[in-house]
Amino acid sequence: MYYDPFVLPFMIGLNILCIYLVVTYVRWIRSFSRADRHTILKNMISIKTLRACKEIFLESLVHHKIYRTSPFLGYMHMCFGLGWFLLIVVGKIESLVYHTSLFNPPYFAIFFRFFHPANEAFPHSNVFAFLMDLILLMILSGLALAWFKRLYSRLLGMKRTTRHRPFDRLILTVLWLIFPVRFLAESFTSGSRGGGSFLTHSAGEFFASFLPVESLSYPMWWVYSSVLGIFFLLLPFSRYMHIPTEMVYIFLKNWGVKQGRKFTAISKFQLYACSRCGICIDQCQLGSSLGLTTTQPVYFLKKIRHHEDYSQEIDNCLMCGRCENACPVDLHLNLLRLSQRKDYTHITKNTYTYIPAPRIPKARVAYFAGCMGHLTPGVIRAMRQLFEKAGIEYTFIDEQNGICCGRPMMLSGNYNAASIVVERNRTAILNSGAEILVTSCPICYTTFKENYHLNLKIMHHTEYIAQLISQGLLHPHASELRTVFHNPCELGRGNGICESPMQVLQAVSRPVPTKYDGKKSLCCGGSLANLHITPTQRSRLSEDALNAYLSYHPDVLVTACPLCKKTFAKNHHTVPIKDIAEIVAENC
Amino acid sequence: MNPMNVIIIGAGTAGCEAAYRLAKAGFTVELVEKECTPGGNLNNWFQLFPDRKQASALRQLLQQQVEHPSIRLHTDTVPVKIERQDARHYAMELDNGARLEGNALLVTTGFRTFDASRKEEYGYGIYENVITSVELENYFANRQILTSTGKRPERIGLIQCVGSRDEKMCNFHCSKVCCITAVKQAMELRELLPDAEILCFYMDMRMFGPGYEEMYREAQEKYNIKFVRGRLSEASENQAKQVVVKCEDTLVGKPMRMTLDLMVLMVGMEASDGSRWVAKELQLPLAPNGFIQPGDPHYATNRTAVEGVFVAGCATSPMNLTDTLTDARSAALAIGEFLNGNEHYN
Amino acid sequence: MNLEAKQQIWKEYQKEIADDRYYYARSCIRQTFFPGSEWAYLDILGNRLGKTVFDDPRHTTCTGIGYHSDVVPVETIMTVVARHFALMTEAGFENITPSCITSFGIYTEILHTWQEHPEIEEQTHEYLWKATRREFKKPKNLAHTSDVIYKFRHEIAAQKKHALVDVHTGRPLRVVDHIGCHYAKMFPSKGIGGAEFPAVLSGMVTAWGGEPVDYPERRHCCGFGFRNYLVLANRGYSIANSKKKFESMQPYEPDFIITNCPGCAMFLDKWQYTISEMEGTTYGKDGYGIPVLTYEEAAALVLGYDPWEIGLQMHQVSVEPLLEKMGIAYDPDAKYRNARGEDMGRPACPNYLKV
Amino acid sequence: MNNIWGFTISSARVIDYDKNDRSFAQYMTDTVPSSQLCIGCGGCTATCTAGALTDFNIRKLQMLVKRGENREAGEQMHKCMLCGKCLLVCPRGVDTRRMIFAMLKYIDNQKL
Repeated sequence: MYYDPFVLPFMIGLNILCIYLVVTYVRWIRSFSRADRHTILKNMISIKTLRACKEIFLESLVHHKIYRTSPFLGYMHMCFGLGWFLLIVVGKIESLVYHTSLFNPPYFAIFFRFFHPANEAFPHSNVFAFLMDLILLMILSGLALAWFKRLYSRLLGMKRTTRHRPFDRLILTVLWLIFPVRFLAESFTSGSRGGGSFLTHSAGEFFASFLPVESLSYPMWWVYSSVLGIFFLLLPFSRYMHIPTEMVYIFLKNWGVKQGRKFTAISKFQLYACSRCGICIDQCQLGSSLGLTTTQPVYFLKKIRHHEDYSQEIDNCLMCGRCENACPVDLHLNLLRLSQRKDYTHITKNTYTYIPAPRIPKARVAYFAGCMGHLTPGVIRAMRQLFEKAGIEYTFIDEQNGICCGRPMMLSGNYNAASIVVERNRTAILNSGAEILVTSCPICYTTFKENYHLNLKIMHHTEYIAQLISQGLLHPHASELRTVFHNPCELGRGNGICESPMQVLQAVSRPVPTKYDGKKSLCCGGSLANLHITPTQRSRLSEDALNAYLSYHPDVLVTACPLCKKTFAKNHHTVPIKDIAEIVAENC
Repeated sequence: MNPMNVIIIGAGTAGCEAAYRLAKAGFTVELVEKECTPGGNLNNWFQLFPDRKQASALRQLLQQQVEHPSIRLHTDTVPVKIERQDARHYAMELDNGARLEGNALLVTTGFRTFDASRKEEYGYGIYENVITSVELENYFANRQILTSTGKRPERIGLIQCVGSRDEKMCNFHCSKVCCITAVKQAMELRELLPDAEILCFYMDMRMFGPGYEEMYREAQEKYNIKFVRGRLSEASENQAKQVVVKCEDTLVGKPMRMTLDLMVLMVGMEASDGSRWVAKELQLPLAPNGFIQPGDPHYATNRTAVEGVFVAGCATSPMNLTDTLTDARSAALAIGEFLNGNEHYN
Repeated sequence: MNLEAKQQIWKEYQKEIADDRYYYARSCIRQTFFPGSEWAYLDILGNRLGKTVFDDPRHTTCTGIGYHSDVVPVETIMTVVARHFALMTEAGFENITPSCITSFGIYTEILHTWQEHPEIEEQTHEYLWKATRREFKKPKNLAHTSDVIYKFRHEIAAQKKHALVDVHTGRPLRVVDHIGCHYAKMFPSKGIGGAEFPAVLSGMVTAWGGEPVDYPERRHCCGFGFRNYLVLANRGYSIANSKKKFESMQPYEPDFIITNCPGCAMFLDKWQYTISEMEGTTYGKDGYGIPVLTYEEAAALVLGYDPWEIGLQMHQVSVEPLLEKMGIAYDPDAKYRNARGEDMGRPACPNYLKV
Repeated sequence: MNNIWGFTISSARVIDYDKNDRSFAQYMTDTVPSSQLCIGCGGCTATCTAGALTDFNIRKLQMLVKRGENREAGEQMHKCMLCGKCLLVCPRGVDTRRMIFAMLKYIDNQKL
């Protein structure tokens, strides 16, 4: 029997961790709603499980999403994730090949170099030794990068890194110790008994030349086991809880459990799945423009997890989705934030009964300008012209006494009240008998799609204009205007509409590519979701965003949202700010 | 000894008046104007408040004055470079190639009116029957007020504080003269359109000058101008091309909707492009509202932070004509003292 | 408070009051609710000050209550008032002194109307002639009876038995004065001290050793307001006015309220009971109310009249605490006995207001 | 107490600034300092979606709160749809929407 007392710290840590994790996850999953549990059972044995496995490989191990932020950063995370994983898997295979029994104890593979007498060869033992050394080298290189990142984060593509708690720094130290200690233990063993490959073997000989490796190797295995044990014991209370949680979350996500508007068990999974990598920090314009450094998702989630006061952070978010878009763990950061916003409106049977049921003329196409659209009459006029040019008969739903779509309320947590407004608007839209609903406002667009359950085609006007052009109903002529497109948060990131605006702009102008194209667009600062910052702060944020776009020297800055347009128009600039519909109408 | 020479940028009201006073005091003046004729914003005005005098009379007077033999008028040109050798020596290059030299510099670059199309919800440039107060003066000059559809307007609304006192336009200042301009224009409208309904939409009526409050009373009492205390929030256009406006009648406490045949936006004042250019060229500090900051708000209103560079009129802040003329004369006095070396205060 | 500045303002409003020979016009409300008050006035003027007052049994209401309630047309009230003038003329008097503030206001208003519109006066002559075959002359002098007392306040003070002073401590009594609205609010120059700082009552209080209290709602109406009281639907508004006054004066701990208007005296007195029944609130010390005196009653007490003789038992709010402060001896048993010494029975006791 | 009178004492209509509870106003000043900038121009109310259809008047309500007349605010606030148009038209830069949230929050806490 391969056994030595030094494996005890490792085994104790591992067993306690496993028990803790199983108990915790089972408890959370049990608190899922009946519907969610049903969904899980339905999807468990399906292709979705395979998809989840693939995602775990790509995200939890390879960390391929982080490569988007920076290849170095991606490599660093991959070294840890994939490296450690391979170390375990290859080590396990190695031990199996050697031992030929499937049921060797778990510590056997981990401490293989200790138990395996170096002179005893087995099939491919050299290959395994080489592989194990290579993997260890990979992890150590990642470790070096991580060290480097602590010192010079900017070089790894991060302007700011996460501020951690002292406890997290402790466990970070423990984590960082694991691999150097393993390296030393294996090297010392190799130095005294032989074995290992290019890395540990060479290092062993090197150490043997001036150290009493014979007497050092056994204590070093103790240290290695202890460090691992401590790490396992501390893990549930540290940010490294994300390692197991993320994997479970990926399964749950793939099996169809969704983050709703309430803070539920799936929210808890997300809370613990956040690795605090800090990639969201640089994305947040509240940080870059206003110097607010406590409201980014990494800190917000941290505060929730550690029961600190986060009342201000609940409100202080633009919900632009830039963080969510960049999050390597794919957490629903906006919804998590929303789940903390309380519903303050009191609903009675009289709530909003004052909203009249409007009589809407019937037509195949219905147009909804949105509240903000009425403050930008230029957009409405342009849409009217385009409808006319394309010969489309349409009905203007909110021409008179239009009401809010309800999304601003939802964004503030007031779902109950919003549902009444939604119902009223929905009736109006259905009464129009339309087959296509065109809206100028990306905010309305999102609600129509997500909350209205309308059985008709919902289009933002950029999509619609693109369709009219491709159908040959509009014939815009290309102009020489250099345009930069500001894709509104709700349109590009929120609904993935990135192609249509570009097609339209290419047809009427010469769009200038920017690093803010598509889903990487900035927030204009007008967001209704932020309930905290002052008008002055908003102005500053939008001024920064505007200047970022204007640095490409366009003739016109084009957007597709009345609110963005109004927000950008606050300051006097020589470059006009226009809606995409206006640009098309001018060039038709 | 050659007489001392003063360069004045901008031959508007302040520039012309200061030039004439300086010339009379024995200085020679180089007066630079970007337009073909002197007069500045006064050229756009038909009648003056509070006495309803023809603006042309004052304009002619100013134009006659600048024909003084000691004044050299350079029209249709703008400076491209200003060099300050020391406090008493300036050289200026004009875009027509001329080079002027002077011993003091007076900045009378005036103001520009707010670009009403920035206030998109009011629909200027989008709706046909939305005009600015400047355009209305033109209508008065032609003695004819018609809507875009060629009708005599039956209801006209004058909207105060367009581009002034508006955080949303980043203009926090009050343009001072728009209130009284609206009263004056409402009265002129009444004379041309005896049967029309004329309404002023205001946040505050600021009748600061002599005779202004009396004029306000007269507009209410004799001219039957209606005053609505409420700020316009948005406008839209109906099929008849009329403007449908929304405001709250705050004194009633209810939102109000109203159809106007013609809507006049009382555009406010902003620092002119010329002021901004000169300030940049000479590193003159600007006040938060974008106008040139005078040396001291009380006793050095015509000085700037740069010795030898003076400022007068609406380049420093919104002013009415009376104050502009007074300020110009005060500047002439200050420059005279500066050049003669007998300043009473620093 | 700068009293001197106040007196400067009063100075402008000094009216002429006849010296003697008054034609007395009784008040509907006063003679009903405070009959002893009018008796005291006549007695003080006739017996203490030696003046001639003619109390004419033939004169009637001025119809002011009806007039202010929009049920009596102005022509009617003018004719009724003209009849009073005619009676005065017939009796050989020229100075009219109504006891009622509303009558005083109406006389003033009518005389003023006639002055501005002689044709209306002419017409009234005609109406009166047609109705009663009487002719009238306008009074030479019109003064309210409180004006008369004010005029002789020092003479009364000279004869005083009791000063407006707490005999136990020597502290001047704090007195809240309440002037009827129609005394000077309509025609400020017809009241002593004008509408803003009428001095008619505070003058008496000062002269008799008391200390007038100036409190924020001093000039506020008692709330009677004719239609406001007479129409039940408006009565809540009527009482709210008195309540507002009580709340405002209470912190000054007044010893009593003095009024010159019969209506006010009645409402300030009776509403204290109503408010206590409705809300349980009382405004005087130890659950008592604040006594309300007419100026005649105050003058009579100063001159040493017996409290029950001048009808103080007719008040809702007990005056006994005041009497005790002023050191006026009274017979508690006599309170509910009539002039013939017979027991009148006792009123039911209020729930909250102590009596 | 039985009302045998047929009437009750009318409550005072006056804004009794001394007696009114001004803690709501103070809360609003503290949480949304820009609310102090209001000059009552009515732009918010004019553009208000809810105000067009009901007597909801945000200008008046916030003014009532500032004077300590909190009851009406409690009754009316829930008519707001939170659409944020008022924020876009305010010439003084009052953070109207945040002000409304602050009011809703306070009302919720105080059960007004």
